[in-house]
Amino acid sequence: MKNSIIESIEKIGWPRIIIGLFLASMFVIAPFVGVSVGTSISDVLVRFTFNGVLVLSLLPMVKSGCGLNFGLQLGIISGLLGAVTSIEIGITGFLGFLIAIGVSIPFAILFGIIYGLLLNRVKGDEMVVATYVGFSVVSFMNMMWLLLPYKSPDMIWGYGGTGLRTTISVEKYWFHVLNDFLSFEIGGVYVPTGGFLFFALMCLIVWIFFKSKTGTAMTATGSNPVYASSSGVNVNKMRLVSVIISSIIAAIGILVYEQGFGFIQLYMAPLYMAFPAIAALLLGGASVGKATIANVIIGTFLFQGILTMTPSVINNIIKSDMSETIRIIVSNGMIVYALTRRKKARG
Amino acid sequence: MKKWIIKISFVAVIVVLGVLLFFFGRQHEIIIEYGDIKINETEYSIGEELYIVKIDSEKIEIQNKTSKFSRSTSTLKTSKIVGPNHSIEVYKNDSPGETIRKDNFSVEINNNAKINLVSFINGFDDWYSQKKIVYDE
Amino acid sequence: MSMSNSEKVKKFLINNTVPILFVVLLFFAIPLSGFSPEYLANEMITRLGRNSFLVLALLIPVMAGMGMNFGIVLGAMAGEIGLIFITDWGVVGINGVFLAMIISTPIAIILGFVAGLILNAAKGREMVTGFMLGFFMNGVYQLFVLYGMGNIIPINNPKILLPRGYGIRNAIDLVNIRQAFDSFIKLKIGDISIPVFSFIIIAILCIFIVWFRKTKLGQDMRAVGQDNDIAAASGIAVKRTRILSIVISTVLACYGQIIFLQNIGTMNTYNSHEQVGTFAVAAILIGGASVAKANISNVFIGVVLFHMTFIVSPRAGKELVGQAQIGEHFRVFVSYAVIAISLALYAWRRQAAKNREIKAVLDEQNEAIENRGGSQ
Amino acid sequence: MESNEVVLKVENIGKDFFGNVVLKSVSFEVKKGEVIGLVGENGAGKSTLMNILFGLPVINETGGFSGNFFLNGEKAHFSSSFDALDAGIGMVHQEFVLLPGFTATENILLNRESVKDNFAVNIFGDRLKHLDREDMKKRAVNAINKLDVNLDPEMIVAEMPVGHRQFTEIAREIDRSSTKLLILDEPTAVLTESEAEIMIKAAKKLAEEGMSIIFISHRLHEVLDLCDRVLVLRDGNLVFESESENTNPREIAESMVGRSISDFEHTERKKELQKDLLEVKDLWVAMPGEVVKGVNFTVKKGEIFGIGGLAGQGKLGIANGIMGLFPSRGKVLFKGEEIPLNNTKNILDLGFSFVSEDRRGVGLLLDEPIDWNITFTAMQAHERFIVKYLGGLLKFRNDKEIRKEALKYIDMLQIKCTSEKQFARALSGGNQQKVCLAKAFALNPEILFVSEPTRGIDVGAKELVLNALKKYNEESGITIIITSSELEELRSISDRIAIVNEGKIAGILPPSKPATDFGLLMIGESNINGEGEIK
Repeated sequence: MKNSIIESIEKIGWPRIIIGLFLASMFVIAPFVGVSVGTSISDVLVRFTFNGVLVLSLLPMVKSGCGLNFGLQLGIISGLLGAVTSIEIGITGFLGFLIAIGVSIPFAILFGIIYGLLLNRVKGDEMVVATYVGFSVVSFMNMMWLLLPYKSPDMIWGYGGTGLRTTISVEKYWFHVLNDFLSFEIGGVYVPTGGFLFFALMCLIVWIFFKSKTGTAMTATGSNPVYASSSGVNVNKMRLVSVIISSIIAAIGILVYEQGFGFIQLYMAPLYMAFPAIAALLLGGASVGKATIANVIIGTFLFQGILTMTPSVINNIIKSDMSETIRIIVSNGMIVYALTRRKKARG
Repeated sequence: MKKWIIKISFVAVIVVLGVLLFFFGRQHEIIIEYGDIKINETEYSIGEELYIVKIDSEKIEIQNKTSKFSRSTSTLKTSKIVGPNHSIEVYKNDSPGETIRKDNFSVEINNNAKINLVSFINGFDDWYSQKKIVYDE
Repeated sequence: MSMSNSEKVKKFLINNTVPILFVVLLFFAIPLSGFSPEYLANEMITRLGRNSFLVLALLIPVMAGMGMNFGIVLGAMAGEIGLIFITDWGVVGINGVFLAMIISTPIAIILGFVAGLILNAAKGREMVTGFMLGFFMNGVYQLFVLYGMGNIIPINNPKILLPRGYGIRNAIDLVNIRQAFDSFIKLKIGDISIPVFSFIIIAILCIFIVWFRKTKLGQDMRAVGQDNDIAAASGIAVKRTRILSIVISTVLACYGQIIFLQNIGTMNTYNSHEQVGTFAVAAILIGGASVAKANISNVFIGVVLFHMTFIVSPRAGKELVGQAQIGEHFRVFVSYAVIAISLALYAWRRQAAKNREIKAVLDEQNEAIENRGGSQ
Repeated sequence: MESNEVVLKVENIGKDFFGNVVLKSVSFEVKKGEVIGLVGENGAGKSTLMNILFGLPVINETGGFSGNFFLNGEKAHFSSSFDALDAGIGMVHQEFVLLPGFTATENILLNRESVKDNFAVNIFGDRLKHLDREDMKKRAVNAINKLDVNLDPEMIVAEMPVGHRQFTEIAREIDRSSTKLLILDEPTAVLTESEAEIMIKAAKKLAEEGMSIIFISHRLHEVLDLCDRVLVLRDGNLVFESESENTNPREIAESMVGRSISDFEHTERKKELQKDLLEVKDLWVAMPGEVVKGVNFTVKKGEIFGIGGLAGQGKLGIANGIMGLFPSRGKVLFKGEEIPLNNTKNILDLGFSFVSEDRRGVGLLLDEPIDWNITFTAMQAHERFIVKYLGGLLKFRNDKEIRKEALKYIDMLQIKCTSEKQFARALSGGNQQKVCLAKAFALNPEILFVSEPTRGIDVGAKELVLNALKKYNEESGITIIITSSELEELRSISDRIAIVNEGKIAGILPPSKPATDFGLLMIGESNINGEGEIK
């Protein structure tokens, strides 16, 4: 009996057990500390919908062996370009949101190709190179946001100056366009069905893709690149495709995030956006070499759970905002933990 | 065995150095009180003249407020000194050559130094006292 | 087989592409920025005094094959904890700075040891793990400083505590040790002031590094840096050696941060150490260092070029495009981009080396064909 | 100069790895200053014997060894190679154990540098002692002079010609004052002719100064030139021992491979084969450790063509090269037309298939289920097990068909597994090999390359694998090119066997030829007048 418990713990993995218990305990304490469970659950659900897609975007690259995508910012920036252009065009509502996606996809493909070719050149050091490529692109875009010819008054600096504001509200355009769709309330919990449906749709697309021929080849490339190449698979092409898909999903992911959050954040905002998404994926049980859609779902739920619960519950207990510190420790601790797991001995 | 002795002594030297740095680096306040004092019925005061109180190498100017307009009636002046042992020398501004009185004092680690200028000038020996460092809000 | 001059020049150019690029860039940017030479000279000297120590801390892990140690952020945090204590105790001047170093040394050693263990566990991806470890430790640092100090750890000077009674304020004025090193022995030539004492300290560190390279431990590190397995086969304790290289680097970074903050005079407790890793690595890479090979000259050239760009680019940006902000963003972009380029180049060259071996075999075939006069 | 003092005494040492016996009670002696030649096919137990002497952990991890050995009369038992080094045994490996960026001196004295004290030592410990460069140079030059070769002690290893690297490594071993016995494992394999001669001269000089040497090589003329005595190992037994003067390469080769000639049965092929299917002209392959240097052969349709030879001579390079896994050059004609090299996809489409010798590294997806492993290549190369939508725009895995195919092969090859969804990692060596075979058969190939099909699997599985190959060849007539280091296996299944030595084909013989002729080809002594077509 004893070792079967240990076995199951090993299978689930210590981090998920610890964080899971931590989260459960917060839900239990919440009512005693005057935090309404209903609002916190709906808060977690809402945050789940607009972060889930970003975490999902990491999946293809992990499966193809490119490792954790520390350069997620490239996909995010293509999404931002889409969002900003869609607001420039000025069409509101769901159509505006679709236009934003439509505009960001070509950018995502372009950035994805360049980024993928570079990663293929630096096999083995993908993650550290990706980190700084991501930072450089974000700081490069800082200049671009000032120079790009956008005129819409909602976006440029107040008195008719040039260059985009750091945060642009999507209130008038496609705010909560997904979340409010078919949303309903039961027992004080607001359920953003639109957001869930969209996230489920994206997961379905990814799941189906990995059942396709290329998808299978991509999984094999990640599992054993030499095996794949000896079966006639062009390993570099598979890695490139996985980077492009990741960038596209990331672009869509940031758009979903913005419609949920309500603001487009430019300039330095996306600088550290890769880390929470990666931490969530790892929290879901993924490793540097292997990840599944289940990891995405569990991880996002646990991670967002902590982010929403700690400020309300913990702060009430010790009367100070410790949640930011906890978020840093949990998020980065997860990534360091995953990076120190030896890759399974090969053969 | 010889190695261990050297290793421990090296650490000990570092710790001692740290403590010394603490002592000689500690910053204290020095408060100079120059209000008039009364000792068994006789009044003493520094009058209107400008006195220079030289603490180590730092010269502090002390003068009783003459003009009626200045509201501040405080007769205190504070400055910062570093380390335990200090020298004090007082002379009038217009006659720097003649030192009225010269002396030394030392301040403990957790205290500030307090000098009563008038009693110092008049040769009494209760011119120096120490006050525990207290952090005001 | 000595290389002919043209080959030597070619090799020099290849190894120093990045510094040459920056010299050219500055060649245009400096006149554009319109700064006076004296001003620039003065700035360079202060910044050399302020940053060199920190950048030098990167040398030893490179020698031991650990690549760019982004984990020196841990050392910076240890230094800051030291400064917090001496500000609380009111110890000032040179004594205060040295006391801060003494207090923070054990903390830096422990943090360095922990970082060494973690980096050993993440063999092959030390740099990104070091980078993430910096962020993680920042959380632990906040837990310790923002919540620990004041209640668990006695801090009695209210000026540095938060109004709520515990946790250190975000910005601390280090007036009691400001310029303590720099003004200790100050030389003024014309209107350029040279902090002689700081440069003496830096010189001492350089001597230590040169001296260290000659020791057995230094040789072991060079061996481990070349090939872990061969070093282990010869009996060198590889894991211990790597940890020692990280511990030394963390302790040096701790002193470097103290010197840096003493020069600046104020410390923002929670983010003055965040960019330490990136700027130090950017500087040494601009100086021509690579992830596998770095020496003292890379450090000084790098600091000058990096900071010259840092000062000049906002004004140059303003002249060029009419917006100072462009220049600001440009200099941040430059520091990230140079790291990205150098890391990519390093990994690229490593892969190219493997292909060269394969090509060598196939070339052998051509020779065989020539001297055999075509196949049978 | 041989004194009769015995440096090493080996007393019936035996070793088995999980039941399959590798060494059976080997005993011999090595006197001071004596040079012993150790010869044997790979798998004969040479390297295992050396690992035991050198105390490598792999021996203890797999159950230690029986019998014992004595160094200068004392019973020796090493738990790590460091004990062996201290006891005075030095080993020079085939692949160099040298730091490329270090100079010759630094490599020779690695971790034994001469040091001088300084003030910091007694505070921070001995590792802060300074290197004494002059003394190091003296020691290095002294070691090099013992070899009497012109090696610049200050040259960086990366810039050294191959021969000098070899000398650096030997100098490192003999600098250890305690070294009394030096093991040289195939030292001349990577050297040119001239470098080999210098090498042998240096070894002779060392022996004269009292160093005992065990020289492992398959180049018999070198062995006879250098060594005083020759020992031959076969299938774990010491089968031949004699002074160099009174033996010759043929006698050694015979003892090396000479199984009892009778016991292999080879069923004569029923019908005569005529049509040429594959022709290879001047093929070069850059596979590390198995370089192919201009190989020519032709294979007939429906034939089983065997490729044998010692390890590291390039036999494995041929299959890997043609399949495009390693960069290669030369001409390969299939059914008369030339096919482009270095293009695995194209080769697979033409009907080639490959079972790799590196089962776990190349042949399997260890963390994926068996059915994936079996059907993956067929799916990718021939788009089988795919269901197409929108006219082929969207191609998806047909999991049903994949399961069916996997179960077919699990039954056909009797793969023992819990289900077709079990991960390949969990299977035994033999079953993993069957999965690789199934993967190749699933491609319905015209030509099947099989490399080392029976390496590291139990005897039962060996039979089954070989029979499966034979049955597949007879029933569907596919041409099989089987590369193996097991000579017996090749002779029992192949129609013709090519022996590869030093990257070239030394000769092609029918299996009926006596084992000795194969042995001679393997060690490159083909000039000895053996029958059979010797190209």
